[in-house]
Amino acid sequence: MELVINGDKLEVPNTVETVSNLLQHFELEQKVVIVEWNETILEKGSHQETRLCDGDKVELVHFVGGG
Amino acid sequence: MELVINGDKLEVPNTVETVSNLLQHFELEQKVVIVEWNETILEKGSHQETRLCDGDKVELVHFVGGG
Amino acid sequence: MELVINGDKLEVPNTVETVSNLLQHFELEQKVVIVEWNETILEKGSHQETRLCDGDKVELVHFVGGG
Amino acid sequence: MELVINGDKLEVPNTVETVSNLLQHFELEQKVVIVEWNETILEKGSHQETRLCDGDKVELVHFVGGG
Amino acid sequence: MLKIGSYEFKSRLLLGTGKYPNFDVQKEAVEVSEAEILTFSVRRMNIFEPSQPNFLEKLDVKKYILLPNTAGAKTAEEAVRIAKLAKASGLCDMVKVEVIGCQKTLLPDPVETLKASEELLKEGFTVLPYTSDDVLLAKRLEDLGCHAIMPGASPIGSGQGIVNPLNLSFIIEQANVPVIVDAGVGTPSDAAIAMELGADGVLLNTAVSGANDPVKMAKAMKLAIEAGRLGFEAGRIPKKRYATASSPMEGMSVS
Amino acid sequence: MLKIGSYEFKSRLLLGTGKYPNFDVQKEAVEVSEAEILTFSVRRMNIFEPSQPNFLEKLDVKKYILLPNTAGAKTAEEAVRIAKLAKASGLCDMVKVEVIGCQKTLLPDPVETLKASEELLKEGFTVLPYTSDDVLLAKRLEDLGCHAIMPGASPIGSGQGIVNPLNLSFIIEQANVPVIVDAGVGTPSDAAIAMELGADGVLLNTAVSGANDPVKMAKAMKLAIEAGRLGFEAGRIPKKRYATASSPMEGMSVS
Amino acid sequence: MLKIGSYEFKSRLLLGTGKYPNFDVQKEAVEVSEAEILTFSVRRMNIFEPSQPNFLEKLDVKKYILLPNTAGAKTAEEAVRIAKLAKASGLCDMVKVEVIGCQKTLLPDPVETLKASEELLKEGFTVLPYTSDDVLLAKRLEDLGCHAIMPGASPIGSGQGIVNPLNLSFIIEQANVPVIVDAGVGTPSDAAIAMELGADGVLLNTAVSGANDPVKMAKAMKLAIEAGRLGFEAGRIPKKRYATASSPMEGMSVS
Amino acid sequence: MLKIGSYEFKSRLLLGTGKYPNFDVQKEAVEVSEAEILTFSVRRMNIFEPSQPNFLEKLDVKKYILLPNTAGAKTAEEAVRIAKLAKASGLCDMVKVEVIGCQKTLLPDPVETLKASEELLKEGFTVLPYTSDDVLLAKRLEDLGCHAIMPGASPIGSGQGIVNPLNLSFIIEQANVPVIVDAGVGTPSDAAIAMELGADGVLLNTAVSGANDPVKMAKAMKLAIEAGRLGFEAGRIPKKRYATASSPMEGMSVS
Repeated sequence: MELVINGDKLEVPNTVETVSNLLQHFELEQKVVIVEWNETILEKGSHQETRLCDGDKVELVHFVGGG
Repeated sequence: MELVINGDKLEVPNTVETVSNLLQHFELEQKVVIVEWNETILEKGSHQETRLCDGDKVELVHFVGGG
Repeated sequence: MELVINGDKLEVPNTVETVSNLLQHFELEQKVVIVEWNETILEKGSHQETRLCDGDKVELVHFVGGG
Repeated sequence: MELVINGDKLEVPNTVETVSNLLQHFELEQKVVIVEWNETILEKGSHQETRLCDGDKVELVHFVGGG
Repeated sequence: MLKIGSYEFKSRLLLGTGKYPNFDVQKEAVEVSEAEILTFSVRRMNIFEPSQPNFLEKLDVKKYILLPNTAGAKTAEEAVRIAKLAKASGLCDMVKVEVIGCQKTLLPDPVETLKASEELLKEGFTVLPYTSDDVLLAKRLEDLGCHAIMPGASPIGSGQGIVNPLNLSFIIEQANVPVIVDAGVGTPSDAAIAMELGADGVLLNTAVSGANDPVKMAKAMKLAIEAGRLGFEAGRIPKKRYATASSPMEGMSVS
Repeated sequence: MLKIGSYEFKSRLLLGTGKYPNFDVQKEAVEVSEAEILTFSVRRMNIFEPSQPNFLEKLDVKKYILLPNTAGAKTAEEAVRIAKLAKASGLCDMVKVEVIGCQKTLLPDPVETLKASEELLKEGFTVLPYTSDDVLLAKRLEDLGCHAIMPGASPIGSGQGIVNPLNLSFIIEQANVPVIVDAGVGTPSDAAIAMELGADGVLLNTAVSGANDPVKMAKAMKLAIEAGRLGFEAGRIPKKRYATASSPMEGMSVS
Repeated sequence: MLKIGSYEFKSRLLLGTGKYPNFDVQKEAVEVSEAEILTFSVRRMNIFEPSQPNFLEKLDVKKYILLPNTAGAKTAEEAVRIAKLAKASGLCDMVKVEVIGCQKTLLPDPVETLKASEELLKEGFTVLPYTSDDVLLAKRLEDLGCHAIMPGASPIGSGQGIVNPLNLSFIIEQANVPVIVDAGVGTPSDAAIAMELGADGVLLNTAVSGANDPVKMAKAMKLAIEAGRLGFEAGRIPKKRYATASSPMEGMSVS
Repeated sequence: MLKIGSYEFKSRLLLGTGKYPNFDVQKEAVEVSEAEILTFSVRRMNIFEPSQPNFLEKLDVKKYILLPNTAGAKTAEEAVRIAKLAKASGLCDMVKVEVIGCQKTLLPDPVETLKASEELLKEGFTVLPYTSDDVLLAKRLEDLGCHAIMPGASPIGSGQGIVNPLNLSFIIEQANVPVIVDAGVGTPSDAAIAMELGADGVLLNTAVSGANDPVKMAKAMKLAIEAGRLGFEAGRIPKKRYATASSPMEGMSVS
């Protein structure tokens, strides 16, 4: 399945069916990461149930140093 | 006829039929004076033709020192 | 005996024979007090042996608040 | 004859007998120039009569731009 | 030349007409200042004293451009009405937009100032808004199409001078229309500093009308603004922490 | 009128003659400045280039009062010698006492300055010492009989302007002879500030000679000093924390 | 106690987390500063380096209140999105609204800042807008319901300190919510001045992270902010033009 | 560590003892300040009220170094006498040379200050002269052998703070002995600025004793001086005209 992640097209294995799977896939499940899925910002709770489809737009953002 | 001039009720003689008459009545015809008649700002040219009715609201304003 | 103390003429009893006596007389022996005797500044040690004569000029000064 | 002019030893022809001659020699007679001769500052008037001897120290100074 | 909208001016001093000790002093101060733009306010007449003198009557109006302000307005709506009243006099089409948001500091309200300026530009006025020294607000006023930007140097009549030269210089740098420093000037040097920052002009009133000798101060301000402008054009020396000799440094010989 | 010793001047600008790009620019700058007093330094001639031009020759010396400085002196003795050399030219009897104590800041040495001034006063010179803004030092120089006091605004040629207006105003308050602010001026507004403090004059050099356009800056300085003086005489408005309306505060009626 | 919305803080220093030489120095600086509020930015992850360390992981997040900023936003819409992303982390509900209108000065856009603040207040955020020192703009932000106002002292990272103490004091006087001076602080004395003006807190980043010794500067800022606050509460002596003796003035007798 | 002559101090705050509301407040302020050096004046006793309390008696004198001043002296001779009287108490061998030349500004007389310092150094005192910020005068005092230089920030008790940071920094740069900024400090930030300039200490009195809450202000001054010193050691960021982002500048993607 192909997703657009942070602006880049990326092929992910079919085992990646949900946002949770996606975070596991990138080994981000332990990190503070915020997910925007097709322009909808997801609460942590909904990662599990959010199913990904081919062509979905996903933004993965986090906190960085800033003033 | 009674007019409201600059917020005050004022009785003016019946000879005062137009805005021009009003300015003459107050000896203002030689002065720089701007007339607002019932919330309509009048160009100089229309003073003559603007007929006053009982209860009309008239504002007579001018330039004063300011910064 | 008459002394000039801090600019004022003062009569002191004849029992006042030394600078030490003078300090005792004014109950200053426990205080931080510096003595200038006839324009000579006295070390603490010499209060005892410094004998006063009629007309001697004595300045008694101390520390006060200052910046 | 050898003179020390502005710190440098200089040979001048024997025709140079006075300070005036010296200024002529260097074509300075039309200039604003001040002469110090053996540590004595000379008034303009005395240039003529001041005779130079071998080894004399002469300073020739003038006005330059300054603030 | 100072160009505002379709107007051109030799003088870079804009003079207010408020609070002079009397008309004769004011008349002389105005003349001495060589100002070409005079500000006025618009107020109700006292119709029962028509003989009451008015400064405007003392002036050869043809010699000056009148710049009415909207002082007294607390909202864009009030400001627009005052501007229209002024224009109806047939004497002017310029307006100083002044919408005050605080009676203690007499500082302008940014939102109402933007609104009033936009409306008056639509109506075809030549619009000079009095604004704070907020740099982005000045940008937005320029983007609306304002014909000049008039940031305050410090509160009106306070005489505190140029409190924030940094913001003024940012506004001047970014501007493509004239920047006229308005309000707060107290001394000739204040006016000169504004001009040295690159301002295109200075608008002042109390500094002259409130001086012990308004006529002399009017002259002083005229000269200071010329001096500041020339200084800006002449290009100042850089500031250095240490000294640089103006006289040749090699010492005199000690014989 | 500025009176120094037996001299009287219409201009309150004293101009230095160092470091101009060329003699023509300098000549024009001097004329435009309308300065009546010009400072010079005294140095050894280069006797091997008599044809070497000298600015003095370009000037109608009768039109100006020459104020030689003792720059280069590190001691009173050196300063006195330089002053005497200058006087021997027969062109001047005024001297700017300048005894530098630090080559980095070019700030004056108080003790040597006092000594040199005292000696030169004995010798009958008209003495104008360049001094720091030490208030009591200025007092002592005046008590010696100096004909004017010239406190620095900031280091020579630094263009930092008036670093300590407080001390300058104390010196001006206490002085019974002219106080001429010397050194550090960078901009017209700096010069105006000095005059607004009540100074009797300003001496500057680098601010003009080092400007991108020295002639234009000379004009600017002339105007700024006049503006500052007029402003001082006119009496500025008091500084206030809050605003004071210049326009009548009663708002327009909202119909 | 500093109260912002429903939060209470002992410390009045808000510390940014950008641009430290390394995480260890940063961690120590944060601890030494005793700050309770830390600002962060929100950015895309680099998903190909999950192992890439992140400062947040080094912190005991329970000990701090996170204040994400909306840096990077040029419009209210972008700012609102960034704020919502930050909140979706479940770690914070406070936001520093930062909508930059100029990339050179990094000064905030007043109109977009008002819009973003209004929207985020509707969404239930605790809103702290970074704003200019425009007094009426601060008033409008407070009237919207902002939980604190954060006027800049000078441009972000410029280290110019408190350029306009007058406007800051006006903002502080009028405010009924905390005023936190944000941006431009360079030195401990800058921070102390802000607090002496009556500010409720200071937000700074570069002054610490960019110092030669960030840990030492963090300590210095902590102390300076406490000192400034105490000084404000203690009530300073009035400024006087002349001196007032601290020692008894009657001189010693000259024998 | 602050080293003056043979003494070493942890605290960089020197506190005056004049004009406190009462001894209890003073005692607490002194303790809170953690000052190790206290200044005093020397005056005639009132021998007819021996019971009259004296602050010194309230102190554990062993815990403090006493620094008597020569306030009241108008000449070197008077200053030397006062210093000798103080030393004869057996409590101290340090002295603050203070020879006032003007009763209005309480500024020091440079010539008498030099003379008194020279004489007292001969007599074996540890000499700390109160001086103006004249850079070369400070140099001469150091060359005499003074153990510290104490330039004023502004007139005694005026609370005007650091009027001339430039001269102070020149004095600090050139000095090989401690420089203690004395007089004029009004606020904690004033004290911090002095320390950030690189001063070795600050001497103040009225700023604390004249505050509404002297104890709180004493604490504030202690913290401010520590903050300023740390800031000086930590190395401030450079001042920049424009901004430098503390947050990463690449914006968020606008989806």
